[in-house]
Amino acid sequence: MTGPGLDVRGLAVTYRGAHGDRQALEHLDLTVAPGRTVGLIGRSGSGKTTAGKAVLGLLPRTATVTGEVRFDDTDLLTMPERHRRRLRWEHLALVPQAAMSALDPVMAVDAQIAEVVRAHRDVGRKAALALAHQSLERVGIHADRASSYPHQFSGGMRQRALIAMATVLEPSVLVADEPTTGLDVIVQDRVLELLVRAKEELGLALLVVTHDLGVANELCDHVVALEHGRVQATGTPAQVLNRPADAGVVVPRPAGEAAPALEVSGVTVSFAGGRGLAALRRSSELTVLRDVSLTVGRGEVVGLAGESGCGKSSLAATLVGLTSVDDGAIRVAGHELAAGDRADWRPLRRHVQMIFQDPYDSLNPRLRVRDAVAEPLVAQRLAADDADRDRRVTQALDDAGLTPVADYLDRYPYQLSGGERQRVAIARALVVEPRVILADEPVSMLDEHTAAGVVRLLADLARRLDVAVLLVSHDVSLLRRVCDRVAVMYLGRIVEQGPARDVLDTPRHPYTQALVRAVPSRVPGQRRARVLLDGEPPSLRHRPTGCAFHPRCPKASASCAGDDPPLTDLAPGHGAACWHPVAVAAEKGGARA
Amino acid sequence: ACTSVPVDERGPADAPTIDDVAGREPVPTIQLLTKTAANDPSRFELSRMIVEAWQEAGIDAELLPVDDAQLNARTFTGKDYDAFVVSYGPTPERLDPDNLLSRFQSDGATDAGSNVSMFVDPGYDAAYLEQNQADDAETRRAAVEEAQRILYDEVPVVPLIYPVVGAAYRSDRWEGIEPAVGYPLFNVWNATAATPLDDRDTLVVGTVFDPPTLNPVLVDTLESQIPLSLVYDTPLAIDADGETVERAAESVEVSGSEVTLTLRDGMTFSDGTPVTGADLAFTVEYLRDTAAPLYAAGLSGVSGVAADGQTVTITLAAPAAAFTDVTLTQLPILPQHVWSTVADPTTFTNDAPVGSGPFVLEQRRIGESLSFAARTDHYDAPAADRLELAILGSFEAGISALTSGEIDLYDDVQPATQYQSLKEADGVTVVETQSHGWRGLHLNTSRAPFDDRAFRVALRALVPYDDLVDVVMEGAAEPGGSVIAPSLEQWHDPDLAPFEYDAGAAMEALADAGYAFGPDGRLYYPETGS
Amino acid sequence: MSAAIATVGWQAAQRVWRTPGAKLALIGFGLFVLVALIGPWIAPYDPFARLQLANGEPARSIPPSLEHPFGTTSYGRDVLSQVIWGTRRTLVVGFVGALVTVVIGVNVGLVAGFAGGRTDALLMRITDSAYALPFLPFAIVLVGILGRSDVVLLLAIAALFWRTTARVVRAQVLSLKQRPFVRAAVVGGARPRRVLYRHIAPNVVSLAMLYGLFLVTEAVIAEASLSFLGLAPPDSISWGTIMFDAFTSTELNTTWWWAFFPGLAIMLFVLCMSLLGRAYESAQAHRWESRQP
Amino acid sequence: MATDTTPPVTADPPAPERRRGGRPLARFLLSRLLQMMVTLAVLVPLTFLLFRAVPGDPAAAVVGPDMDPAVADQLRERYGLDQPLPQQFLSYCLALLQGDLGTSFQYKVPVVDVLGDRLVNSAVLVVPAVLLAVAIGIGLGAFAATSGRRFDEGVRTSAFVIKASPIFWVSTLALTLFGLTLGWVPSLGMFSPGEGGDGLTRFLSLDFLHHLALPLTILVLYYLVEPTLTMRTSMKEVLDQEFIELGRAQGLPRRRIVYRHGARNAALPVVTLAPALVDNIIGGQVIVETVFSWPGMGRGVVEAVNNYDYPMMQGIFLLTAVTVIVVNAVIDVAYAYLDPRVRLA
Ligand SMILES: Nc1ncnc2c1ncn2[C@@H]1O[C@H](COP(=O)(O)OP(=O)(O)OP(=O)(O)O)[C@@H](O)[C@H]1O
Ligand SMILES: Nc1ncnc2c1ncn2[C@@H]1O[C@H](COP(=O)(O)OP(=O)(O)OP(=O)(O)O)[C@@H](O)[C@H]1O
Ligand SMILES: [Mg+2]
Ligand SMILES: [Mg+2]
Ligand code: NI
Repeated sequence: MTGPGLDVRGLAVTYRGAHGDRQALEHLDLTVAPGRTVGLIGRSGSGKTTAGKAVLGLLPRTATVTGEVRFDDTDLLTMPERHRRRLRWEHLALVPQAAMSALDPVMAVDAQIAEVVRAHRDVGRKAALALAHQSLERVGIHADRASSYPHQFSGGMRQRALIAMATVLEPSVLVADEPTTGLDVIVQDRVLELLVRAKEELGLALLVVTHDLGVANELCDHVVALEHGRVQATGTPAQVLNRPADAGVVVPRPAGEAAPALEVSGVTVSFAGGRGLAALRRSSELTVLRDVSLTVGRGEVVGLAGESGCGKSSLAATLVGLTSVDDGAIRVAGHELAAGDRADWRPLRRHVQMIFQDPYDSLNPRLRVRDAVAEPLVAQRLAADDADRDRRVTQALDDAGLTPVADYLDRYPYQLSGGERQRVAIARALVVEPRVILADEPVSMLDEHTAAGVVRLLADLARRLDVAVLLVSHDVSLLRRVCDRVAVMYLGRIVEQGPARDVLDTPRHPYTQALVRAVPSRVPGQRRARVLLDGEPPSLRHRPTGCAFHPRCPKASASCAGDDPPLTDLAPGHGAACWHPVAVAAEKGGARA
Repeated sequence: ACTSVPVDERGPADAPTIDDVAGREPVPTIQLLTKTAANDPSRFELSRMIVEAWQEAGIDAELLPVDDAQLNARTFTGKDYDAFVVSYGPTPERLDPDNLLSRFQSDGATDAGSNVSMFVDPGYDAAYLEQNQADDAETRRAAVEEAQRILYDEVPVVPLIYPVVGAAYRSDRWEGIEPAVGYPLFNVWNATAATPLDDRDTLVVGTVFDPPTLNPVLVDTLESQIPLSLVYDTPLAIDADGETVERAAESVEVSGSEVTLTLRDGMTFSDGTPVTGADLAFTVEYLRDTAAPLYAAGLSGVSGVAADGQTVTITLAAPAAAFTDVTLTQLPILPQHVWSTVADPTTFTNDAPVGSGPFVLEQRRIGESLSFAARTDHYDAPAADRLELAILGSFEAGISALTSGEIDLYDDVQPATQYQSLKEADGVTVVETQSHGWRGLHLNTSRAPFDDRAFRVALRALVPYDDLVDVVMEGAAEPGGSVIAPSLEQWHDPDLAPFEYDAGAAMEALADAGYAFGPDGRLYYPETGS
Repeated sequence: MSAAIATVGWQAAQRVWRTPGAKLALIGFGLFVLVALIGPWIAPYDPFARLQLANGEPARSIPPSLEHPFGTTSYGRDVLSQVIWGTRRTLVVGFVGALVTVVIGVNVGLVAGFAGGRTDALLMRITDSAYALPFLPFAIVLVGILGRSDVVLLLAIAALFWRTTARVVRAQVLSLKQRPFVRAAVVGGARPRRVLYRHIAPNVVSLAMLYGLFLVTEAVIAEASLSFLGLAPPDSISWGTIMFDAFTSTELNTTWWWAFFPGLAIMLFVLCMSLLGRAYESAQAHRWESRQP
Repeated sequence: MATDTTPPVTADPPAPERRRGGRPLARFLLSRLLQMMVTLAVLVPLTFLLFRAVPGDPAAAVVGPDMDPAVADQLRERYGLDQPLPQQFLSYCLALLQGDLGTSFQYKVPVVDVLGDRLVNSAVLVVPAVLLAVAIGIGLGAFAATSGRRFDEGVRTSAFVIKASPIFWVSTLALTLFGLTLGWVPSLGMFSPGEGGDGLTRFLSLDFLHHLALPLTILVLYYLVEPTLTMRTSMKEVLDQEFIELGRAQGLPRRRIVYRHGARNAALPVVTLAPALVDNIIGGQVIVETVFSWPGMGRGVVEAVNNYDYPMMQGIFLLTAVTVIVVNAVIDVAYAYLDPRVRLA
């Protein structure tokens, strides 16, 4: 079953605004044939969404659209809105960008889908609901969950519900705007699979908007790259997506056992859960870290990976004393902190520093760069005098690569770019000359080039200043590039740990394997086998018994539900906590295929 | 162009002055207490004007407006004041001179006593006692004149103005309504006499005063008496001209300290029980013994009561002229069979009062209304079928309600000028009566400089009476004089002339007493030792 | 912290001035303040003087004219002079009330939000209770018990109005506490007091100023309402007391101007303040929080 | 290998809670009730202290030119204000538990007897005013948010002007104009004298409606502002949200998108406004009742103050607070019911 395709010619969009007009899109040409997928890629603000919406005629009244959008030999742009409205969803459907807010929060999901059905087809309530359920079933949401409200769904389920909603009337053209942004890689993988299946089953002409080059690479037959509303390149993924200018590979640390700067053993952390009265009950406590042990040597970069919510940030916060420890011990630069020891972290502050995920928000908006960086020195009274303080601030900024330093000293954060801000944050961490730096997703909010620079800087500092760095990230390729060793977390436990290459190239834990494999490949032409783990990422509140991963584990046996496997060394320095570790030889072959 | 009211011609023309103040004390600043402008705008205005005049004359004075409760606490129950402006309303009991005269007896000159001016004068006490116990009218009148003359001369109090009070009713709907002394329109006489000119059956009376209770044991304000007087008969009553007349009693006989009353025959309470002398006798003792705030004082002199059929003999410890005219004209006759079973009269709400009066209470809705049904079997049966007392939110609401015809009669003791706008209203008749109440200045004779009669005389002469009448009262008042208002012709001493502003006389009085203004412009006490 | 307020205040005024539509409100506000300051010198008459016409008649109930732009009262007083004199008291109550309230509210909010735990729970229960007390009955009763004075009025305002500021500030502090830059300050070794007053409080100042602006109008209306109900301190003059006099005069239907102009003054003042508040809010919105370089 | 084949997409976590309005709602109610108790527990001693720390003197209001000072002591004794404070507090609490708010100094009857009627009188004015205001406000706000710039600006400006106009000013002028000058409406009270009648049916009479018209109109106008502005803002926000846009993309008719999806979501914040509006609502009520001589609680408190009727003040105060607390709790629960995110959380 194949419908007509979409043909866009010379599409241009201008937004009228209070501060003058803004041309968001200049002359876009593209053709999406039935059964084919075209990708629109580009940085944030480059006009991708604008293009997608223009195609469906969904732009606000302040937008002036010119050009042609031909569907089934008619120009959608010159068509009266009345007619266009009838075409929408029946023939042209959309999976919008923000899955979290694209569903009406006060209406059950199946009812929302049924509503669309009834707006276009003359069917009864019952029939519409049946159609909705059928469509939800297709994306793996069963009837018993179909009448839930959106907030009862996880992000992945909502995204799937939106796909169900978009395909319920079996349209000819589907525009998917950032269908996987904000989703965990493993979930993303599943959603991508769904899209591909829907395209094939329904013979859709699929227009995918994304900024993720990996996604574009895997999904698309044809790619259009936008930059400031202009078409920058167009062609097959292989033609457009040249391998990204990688950060290059960081110089590996010379082999040999590093003296440990940070040692964590058996740390367990829990939060009081719930709100109000519930918070008073012990049973509602949420254990976010269980028996975590980890070592970071001087000059070593250790990566910490795991899906969202597994406890990476919690561990980092614990290691800088922002969270108190229930059990276990932490040893930093020779200082020991035992469990329950809410003791003074203050003497340790000069040894451990942290860099936060969000560069836009980790600097006090009211402090100038000079004051922000000097803050730890002042707070801890570390500087001998003002001159000493200024010297050390300048040195730290210089180390962080903000040169010429004088240009930056008197700026406020709002006068800095994201990368510059993150460098200020790094300078602030460096200024006390710490032994350990914890970097919690330091680059996840930065664009690729800036991110590469920041990461290279961190690794470089580790080598040069002999600082121990714990780098938290969910970006496997980033970890592969800069880390000496990598630890993988799942639901608050470290499930695999070892040299970066070993862990990432020859994972022994099925979860690590899934995590590594789920990352879309950015090598043009490379088609990766999908992972497609069962189920949803579990929540801490409903932690499965035994091996927490077993409900999703393809290799799980009955025994997995019984005991939690300990972390055991499978190779020198490479341990995994699994009853059925992945065999090494087979894996090697699989990964390279 | 507009100008402020000139206070010229008032300058201390021949004020006594000195250059050397050695051996003298300055007269301290005089504080004049009054109500706030919010509580009582015209009283506040009067006070302000007086203080301005005093200041003009060189006497250091300041105005201190305070709340009701504070004013009462500092004056009536505390005596902690220099001078304050009082307002004695034209209540029925003041139709008898005893009420006002009793307030200046020496034995009341204590902190909590009733002698607000702390006035001590044995001659006055004698005169008061004489009028109080006199058993013939002539002697009493002479004693009353003597008492008011002493107050006029000794100046413990300065009646400033006798207001003309207003009231109004819908004369296009009702006839038979006649102005009376006391509350000019809303009284039991008009309540029964009012006759509709059309087919309406309810006389609607507006009032801002929500009668707090209908329990005579608890009633503590004179205003609450009025609804009570509709439901309960009194043995005697004060008629429209201020004369005491028989009401439930057929006759009254006073001989020395013995008062004999004979009640009408055939009267019944609203529950059908006949009214007997026993009920009256019971009432006298009951209200005395339960210390009913409004009646206990008047009944305290009763030493014995005896009833025989319809005849009741009340024995007083000492003769009291006011007993018949004040106490017996207010006393509600209570049914013994009802009240003797009331366990605690202080918590009894008396929701359905049983009385022998011309009306029965039909319904009471606090803050909204009281409605009464006429009793056709009463000896003074009302002409209308019903009477409704509508509680209004504010005085001005009543004015507009009368204009629009929502109420028929409005009688809220206020200066006549307040009823000005009604004069143009169709179908409304405005009644103006000279009040026997007054507004005056109490001076605390127990503290300097008010302990000096000369100073009090001077202050009195420095009050701009004409301005008070013309500007503040807009002409609706007479300048003050005796504590017994001229409208009470049978008691007022016509020889006591109205006061006049007279700066010269004031300065003379001060000079004679040795007061003098120093070079700093302040007034100084006479030299000590002289 | 006062330096922070001063700078923030000055910068705010500058930005507000540049905000379109705020100029008029700022000018109006300036005028009101000016009148409050120099009122006694510019009022054409003594507000309490009973005026006379040339012929010696009292100048009662004269409609607005050149001579008396706001007319005269039934006692023959010049309404314009009264309104001018009333400005001072109204504004003083407004600003002092707002200041006291903001100081209380901000500190309660800061402490509750920052300390958390029991302190927070206790303070928030108190705040909830304050929400259960409607202002007007509370103030009426308080004035009834403690007497009619400005201090009692300010007490009533301070006793209740802090609740909103406290809640908003607490919410802000709670979110600031979780913001990376505050956590970074903790990691940087700042002690709690330093974190609170150097990192959190300054970021609350502009919010507090905004609430301060709105509180001024609330305090002004509160004062006027109580005065209108006859609960003003004796012998005081404010826009509310003028209207009370007018309302109780029984002559309102013939002297509408008596109540009209003081009410208009309140309305214009409140309007100016709310417009300023809005301008300040929008001028503030993207200032510090701007995410764009 | 298992992971390389496409598995059936199955096994979502089980539905967490399918019984609607089941345990979560009950738990919510319970915790809300507890919270209410805590607030009350703070309030009661506070009220007591407020009134007893500065003991009221019923005598002061009565003794004066018209009454003998000797009565004062008698009265003080009668109201038992001579007992020690803790003992007074105990008897106060015990009495409270029995619904006894003391005896009014002024009316000499239990305060509750007076307040019952007054509460009803206030309710017949305020409840319709609030309901109308919320209903109209939601409609107007939604309409302003979705209609042209000019209408929107008009609504917003009017709202600001009304908000800035003190209600006592507006009511006074309106009373003067419509009541006194034009005579269209009665100027006072709830009933024409002589009308009234009995029971709740009296509130259905034409006479009552005639009296209700002006105060109700003013209150509605006054109460209208916040719901309108909130609804307008909230509607604009909601209309910017993705699901509205998606509705458009789905080809749903505009009216359906705006009203069924938009307004339903936007109205939720209006419901939560209630606690913040208490001041507004009660303040307006006090003033309007005073201006229009409406015999409700608002005028009651002013009168009680003027008559130094402390038990009455205290009663009104407490009753108002309790009403507010209960209404807020009810609204919370209603909100929880309306919003599935709270109900099923
Ligand atoms: N309604 C609008 N009015 C004015 N300008 C707009 C509007 N919507 C988008 N823009 C501007 O148009 C440009 C393109 O926006 P668009 O949303 O298409 O970007 P995008 O490529 O989808 O970015 P992102 O990856 O962040 O979603 C941006 O500069 C944006 O600020
Ligand atoms: N203060 C807190 N109170 C209660 N629960 C918390 C708190 N902070 C975090 N959690 C919970 O702890 C778990 C781990 O959170 P954490 O932020 O450490 O995850 P993460 O691995 O950093 O995830 P992400 O990749 O999304 O940043 C989550 O389920 C989170 O909801
Ligand atoms: Mg986009
Ligand atoms: Mg994290
Ligand atoms: Ni396998």
